[in-house]
Amino acid sequence: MISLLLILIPLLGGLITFVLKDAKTAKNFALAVSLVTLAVSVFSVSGAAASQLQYDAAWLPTFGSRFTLQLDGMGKMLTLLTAISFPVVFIATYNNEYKNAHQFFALMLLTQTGLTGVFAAADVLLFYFFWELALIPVYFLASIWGGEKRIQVTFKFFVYTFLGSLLMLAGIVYMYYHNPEQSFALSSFYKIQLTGAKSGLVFWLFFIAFAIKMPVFPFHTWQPDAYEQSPTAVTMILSGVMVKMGVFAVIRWLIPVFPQNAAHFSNIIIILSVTGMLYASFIAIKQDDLKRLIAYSSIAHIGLMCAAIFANNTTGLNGVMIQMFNHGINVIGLWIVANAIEQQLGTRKISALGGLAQKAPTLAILLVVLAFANIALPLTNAFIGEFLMFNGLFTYNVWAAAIAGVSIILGAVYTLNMVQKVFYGNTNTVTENAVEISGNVKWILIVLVLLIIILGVYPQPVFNLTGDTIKTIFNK
Amino acid sequence: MNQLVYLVPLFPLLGFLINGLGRKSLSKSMIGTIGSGAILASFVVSLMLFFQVKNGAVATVNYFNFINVQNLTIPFAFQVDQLSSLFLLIITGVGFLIHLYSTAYMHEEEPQHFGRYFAYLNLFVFSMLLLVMGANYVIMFIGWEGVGLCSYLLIGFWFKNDNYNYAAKKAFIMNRIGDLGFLLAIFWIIAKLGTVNYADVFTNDSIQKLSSTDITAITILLFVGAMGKSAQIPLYTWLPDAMAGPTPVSALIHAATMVTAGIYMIARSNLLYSASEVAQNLVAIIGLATALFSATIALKQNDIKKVLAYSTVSQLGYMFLGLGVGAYTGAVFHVMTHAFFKALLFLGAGSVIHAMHHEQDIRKMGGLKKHLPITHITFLLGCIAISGIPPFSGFFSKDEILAAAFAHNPIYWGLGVAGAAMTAFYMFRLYATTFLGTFRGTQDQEHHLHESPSAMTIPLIVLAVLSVIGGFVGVPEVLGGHHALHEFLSPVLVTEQHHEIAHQTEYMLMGISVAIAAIAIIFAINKFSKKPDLQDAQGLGKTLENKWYIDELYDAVIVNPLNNLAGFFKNVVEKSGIDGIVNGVGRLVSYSSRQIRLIQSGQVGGYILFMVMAIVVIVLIWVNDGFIYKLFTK
Amino acid sequence: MSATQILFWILSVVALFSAIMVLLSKNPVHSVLWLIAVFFSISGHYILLNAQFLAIVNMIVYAGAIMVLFLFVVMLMNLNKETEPQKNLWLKLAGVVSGGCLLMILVSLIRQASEVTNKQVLLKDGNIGLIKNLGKALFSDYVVPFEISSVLFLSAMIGAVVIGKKN
Amino acid sequence: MPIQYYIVLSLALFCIGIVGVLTRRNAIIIFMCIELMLNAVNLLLVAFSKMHHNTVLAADKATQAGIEGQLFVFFIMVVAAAEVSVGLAIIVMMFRNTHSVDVNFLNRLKN
Amino acid sequence: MNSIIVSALMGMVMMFSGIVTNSKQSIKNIAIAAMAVLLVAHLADANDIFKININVHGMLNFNRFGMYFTTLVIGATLLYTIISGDEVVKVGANSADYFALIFFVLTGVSILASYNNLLMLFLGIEILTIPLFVLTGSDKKNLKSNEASLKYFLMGSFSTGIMLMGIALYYGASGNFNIDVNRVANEPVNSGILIPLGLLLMFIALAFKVSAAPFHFWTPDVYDGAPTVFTSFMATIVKAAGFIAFIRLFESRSADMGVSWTILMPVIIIATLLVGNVTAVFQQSVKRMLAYSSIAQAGFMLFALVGLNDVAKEGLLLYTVAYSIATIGIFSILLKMKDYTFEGYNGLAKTQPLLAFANTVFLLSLAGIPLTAGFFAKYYVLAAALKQDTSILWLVIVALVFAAISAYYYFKVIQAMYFKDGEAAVSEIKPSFKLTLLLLAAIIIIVGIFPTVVFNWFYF
Repeated sequence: MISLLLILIPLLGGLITFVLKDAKTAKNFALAVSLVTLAVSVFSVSGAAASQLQYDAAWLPTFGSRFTLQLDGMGKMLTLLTAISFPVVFIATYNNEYKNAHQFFALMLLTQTGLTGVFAAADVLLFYFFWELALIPVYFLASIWGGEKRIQVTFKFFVYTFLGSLLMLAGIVYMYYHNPEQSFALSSFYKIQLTGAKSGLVFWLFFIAFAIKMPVFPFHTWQPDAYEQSPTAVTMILSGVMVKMGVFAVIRWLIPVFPQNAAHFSNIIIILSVTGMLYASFIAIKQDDLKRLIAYSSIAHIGLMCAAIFANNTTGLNGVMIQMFNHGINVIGLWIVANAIEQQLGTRKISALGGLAQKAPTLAILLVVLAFANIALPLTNAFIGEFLMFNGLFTYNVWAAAIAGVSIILGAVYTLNMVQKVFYGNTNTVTENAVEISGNVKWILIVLVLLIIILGVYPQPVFNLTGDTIKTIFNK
Repeated sequence: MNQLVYLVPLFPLLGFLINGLGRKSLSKSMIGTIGSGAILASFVVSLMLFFQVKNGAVATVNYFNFINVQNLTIPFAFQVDQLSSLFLLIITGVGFLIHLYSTAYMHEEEPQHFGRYFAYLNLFVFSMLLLVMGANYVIMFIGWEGVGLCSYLLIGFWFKNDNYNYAAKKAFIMNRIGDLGFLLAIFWIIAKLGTVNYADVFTNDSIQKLSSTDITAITILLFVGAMGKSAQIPLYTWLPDAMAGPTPVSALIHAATMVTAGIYMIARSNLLYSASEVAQNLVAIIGLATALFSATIALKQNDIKKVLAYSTVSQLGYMFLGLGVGAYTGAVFHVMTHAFFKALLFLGAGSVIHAMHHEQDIRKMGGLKKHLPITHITFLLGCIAISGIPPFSGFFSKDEILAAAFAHNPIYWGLGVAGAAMTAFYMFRLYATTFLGTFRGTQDQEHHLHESPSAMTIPLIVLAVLSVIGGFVGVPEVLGGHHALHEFLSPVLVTEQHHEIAHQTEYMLMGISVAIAAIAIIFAINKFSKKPDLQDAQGLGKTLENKWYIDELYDAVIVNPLNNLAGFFKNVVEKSGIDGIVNGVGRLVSYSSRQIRLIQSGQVGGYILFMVMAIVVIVLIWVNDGFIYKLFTK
Repeated sequence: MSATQILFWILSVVALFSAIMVLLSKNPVHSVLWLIAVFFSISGHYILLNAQFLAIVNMIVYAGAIMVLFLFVVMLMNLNKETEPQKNLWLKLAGVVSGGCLLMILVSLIRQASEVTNKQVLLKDGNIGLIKNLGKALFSDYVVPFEISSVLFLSAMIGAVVIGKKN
Repeated sequence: MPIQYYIVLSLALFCIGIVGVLTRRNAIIIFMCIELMLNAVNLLLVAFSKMHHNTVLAADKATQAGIEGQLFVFFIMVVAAAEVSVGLAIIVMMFRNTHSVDVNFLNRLKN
Repeated sequence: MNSIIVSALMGMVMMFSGIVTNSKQSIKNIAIAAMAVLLVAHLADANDIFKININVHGMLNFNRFGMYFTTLVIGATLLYTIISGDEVVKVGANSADYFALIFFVLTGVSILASYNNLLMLFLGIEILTIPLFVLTGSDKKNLKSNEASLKYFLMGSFSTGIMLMGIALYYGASGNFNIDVNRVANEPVNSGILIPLGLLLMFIALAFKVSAAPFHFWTPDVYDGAPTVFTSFMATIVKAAGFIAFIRLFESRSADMGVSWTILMPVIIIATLLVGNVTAVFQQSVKRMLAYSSIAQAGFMLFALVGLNDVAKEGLLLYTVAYSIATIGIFSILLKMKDYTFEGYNGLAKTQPLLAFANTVFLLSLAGIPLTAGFFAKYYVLAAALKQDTSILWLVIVALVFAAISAYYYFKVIQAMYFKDGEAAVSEIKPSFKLTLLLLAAIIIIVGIFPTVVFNWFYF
């Protein structure tokens, strides 16, 4: 029931928001809805019984598909991340003005519905449904409220991911007809023993769908453009939560369903991921656009997650789990900073900025923490994840870990470059009149920074939360 | 004892939080008091711990599980034993003096930045304490990166200056290169042993579980980490640049404490290193090379802090030489004495700079002797100490290393002595140019020359005393001592397998090194007190002044190619390559769209012709039960 | 060779020749006339096959009504050969070649079909082509399609009216 | 007569019709060629009808086998008549508007 | 049988109503009423409440699938009449006749949904197409309409000739015209050459009717040239009827075509998808884009023929609903637009948010996005093919790649409506129109979430 609530609240909230004509009301209403969802989500993580987290109803009886929701540890964690992200985004961008605000917030809430559904679905067809449901509102959000080149860019993004999910659909149908139970249920999918040459193809069908979403090199080119052109609130959701869909899906729907193939192809995928990490880091070094820089940095981080998943050991997977959550927090924080700068100064060009630390010291401090979290400094949350992921990768292959490790250095290069050029140095004509960030942004950033530190020092709650998922996967 | 342990890092952490959060509301004196007080409190606790350790109480305290997943448990634990308690004393002790010094040195800063400064400084001490106290490699790594962060923050403390920011960034990134090695070493240990706790790793059982390749790889990777943090070839170039930070910072971080983290790490892992000859040799060679190489650069530097910086690099090289030849105690001993005299020298230099209104070029100083008497005396003592003149502290520690080097390989010793001679030479070049002779600065500067306030001179005096007498904790047997330090550290350090050197030989070695140092000192004072070397250097000198053009070399060989590679990725591979393919698919579709639609010519005749041809083809496909199909299948 | 066989060959040759002439005639009126000749020869075939009813219907409906309609239209439009310029030679060639190919393939296929090897068409025997038998079948088994074809006519009628009416 | 003769004959007529459709530009002639194709089919159907009739005839003198074929031909004629009425109406309409029945001029709709 | 008779009768009613009244509005209302009567009559038949019993002598065979299909088609036509009736009567003076022709087309559809004899197939197709020739050319002053009509007529007759040759060959081997729809599918018979060759020619003719490549050439020109309101009718209801005829014939006969079926279908499908999707990309006019899109959709429907199993039939039913309703909706909006190019839609979301929203739902459905009926339609037909033979996976993948391409041109409309600035010129919109549009959109979404409602009705 709880899991159903998590989907229903934003869905109904979103539909209602469509009707609210007043921008202010819509904004506040959406915020309230997201806060209620957060409360439910917190309850689901902290106090809900397992039975409350399940929901099962008939959906397509002749077809072996049921409306089954189920929140295991990973699901709880990611729904929590989703539930946290939305209020955070709403508050942080509270001062942004949108035309047709009610539509904006309604679509945002619908996105939340889709995202939560993806994380909660225990039926592959239902999963596919939510997978697409999460995409459509984002497409509209980015295309209506985005930047100059939004139409082409978001369309590229859309078609790219749509193509991926269509491929996955082919895989799903194929799997269904190889499922002796004629069912789409997660549990019965886990029982399928697919062998032969075709199973490799089907594996890739799924993987490419997820790889595009994550995105893994070389399927990533939609991402920097999409992040750049989307309105920041959408970018936050895209990079904070949505890319986790891909990672999540690999863990939930790929590895346990195709264990042999996953092991067989892990080499190729890890090579791709590691190449992607370095490649994206190098490009990030050369970026002059704040948003694109964060985008490429995100690609590098996701590459590590992907590699660690396919390293196929518990340590790496634990790292991925916690990193999914932490990367979400961190990257949203970075976007908030980027948004604060763009809203105030009207530019995202790193070379045009400088000296903000004098004008906005609080922002500078918060950014520095975020930046160091981005490069996984110990005692920030990202360290835990990256440490475990590199460790997992190391167990898989020493060289893979060593080469991937270079991205640690490159990460420091581009992150510190950014910090230096934006915040340090002297002010210039652009930044002369900069002022400190507003209260809502400040406080939300402080909350994020506290989360970063707390989880960096004491990550155990997340491990405890996701332990059962890992057990399921490795005991299979 | 267990109850006390957490207090050591807690005080600086509290100091950091209070100063950091209250930097705008607290007064400067308040900030200074809190900052220094925290470290003092820490020092007091460290002292208590030290004495308990001295009485044999060694403890590992587990607080909580930092990481606890299926196959891996990493506790958040502190270990207080001989090695760490000694380092605790150095860190908090020297740290406190430097804090005290800073209250005066940084007094011109706005309160807000003053608070920031002390917050950073406290955070640094906190990190350093974590590094030293951690009971496993991961906690050490936390501190390890933490000090890197603080170093970054403090080097770039005056963030308006872009050069400083570059220096800060460079320091952090170079450290990161080393950190990668450290991390990989940790992973290697985890992969082989499943634990990172010292208590579990440094046992004979564990060592036996590791193959010789494992040990060599782990130790070399750890050493890569140490190279970064302790500024060894090839990762040393950040340290001289790090002098951009406020001078007390240079004293604390870039001389006394942080840079010795690498020594601490290797000393901590001595059991592993002793099991790998390859790694030991590597450490010794790199250490020696660094010692010599940076000494040559120091010869021609004109920035007071740069000279000291290269001297630091050089001294660190000695420490590594010691580690490499198995003289772990010697290395740790040198860390300690070095902390005293190098902190002293830096603070002295700070005092000079303070007096000279942030002038750092020694060519514009001279004759400061009479204006800054206390600074002068203490500085001189420091110079003597570093030059290895008995009975100053530097003599004992350096001699112990050199003796071990001789036992290991006489050539090491020979080169080491040559380095020591250079050390003596450039230190006294510095001393002579700065304090002797006549003043070469502006009138205005001369007018304002004054001795520093007592908050600055007291630390100088304390450190000078320590520099003078610090060596007596490790008087070697040959000189009639019983080497208290060695005894103290023996539970944690492998006993050095000295090839016993005959006492005569040892006397001779000491004699030679002291003599050479003395000659160098005298030569330097003579040469530079009257007519300092003010001209632009020529030939080799110019090369030395420009640090062998190593920075330029790195730029040309590593930085620029990588930069170009990044540019190539961004502008060519990404745009035309990958994105080009993606967009190309789109363009291909619209191109084929334009072409295919031409078939739709509008002519009925054409349409029907196509249809008839299609019928012909389809029938052909079908003929003979699909001969084309068979063609494909057979 | 019996008389029927001779007749068959004559009718076949006439039919084919007239059909080709339909294509070759420059003047549409001639084409129509040649087509009528084809229909007549086909009717002759029907008679040979003892399908008298169809032969008569073919002559009345096709050759009589439909072709006259065609002739009217052609006359009405006053089309002569000048109005039709020559088609592109290559296109013509392509048309002939593909038509020829189709013929070749179909003939070569069907000639060897087992269903029709050694099957004979007895020309005189059987009375299914008589109007009585056809009528019986048409109003018993085939009454549904018969009725339904009235709908077809209705729609054709409406169509002709809709299209042809001036408004 | 062997049935093959009829098959070849009607296929030949059918293909001549096709060639006519392909080579002529006058809509009316094209339409006529289509009628030619239909007649070829008719001929074939009648021939098959007789063939089937003959196969059964030996066993059953009163058989009506094969009558379907001839009825089908009847329906084809019916349909053809209907089609002609509509088709000619369309051609006339076209001619009224463009004063041409040349299909090559039908190229407003393309691509 | 009810539907055949009643629709023919209603056709005549419409004919005479043209004599009785001249009011276009009342003609339209009569048409709607007549359509409703037809629907009720057919439902009565389908539910065994009232049946006109005629001995059909095996000419027709009414099975559940065919009956249900007819229900859907009549229902879709009713919706079509309601939403586009106003436009039908605007086309020309003979509005009553247009409706009559539409009813006759429905007679043809009903026949095609139940034929058991190739004669009925032939008649059904002719009854279906002859009115369409007329409807295509009904805009008599418009040269494009004339041209489309003539092209359609010439090519349609040509394809009829091909089909008749096929029927003749089939007859030559089998001696009758029965197709025996109840025969167990895929039970191969020793069919020699004539039957498969005959079937092949019929296949080609039917492929022409459903506009499968390379027999699709008429489609864009005819759809483009015909009056838009009739394009809507042709592209949906008539096309679906082509498929029912197709599947009815080959459901029991595909095995007779031998191995060639397994090579022929993929070739045709790929060609159709390629031509439809790729050519649509470059179109400037929404109407012509929709013509190509209908070819593309046919490519997907052809998957039902690869499957030829229960899932395929369900898929075809679902496709009929999803595709027909969405296309009717899109065309009804297109009819309100002053400018048929993509630019004509610029900024529609601002001036007519409801239209834009409904249009988006329809377009998403055509693109096969989940939560719309189009998703399950595609899903079922593809699943049917995979169920038949999972080795056909490659073909499914190819099809889905084309589905992704299809998003390009469907989304161009969405982009124009929502993301581009402009003043989309629309003619006057009645509230009832909006209401119907919402109803259509609601159907699309409900079927998109619970596709089984369509079958529950069918099976129970």
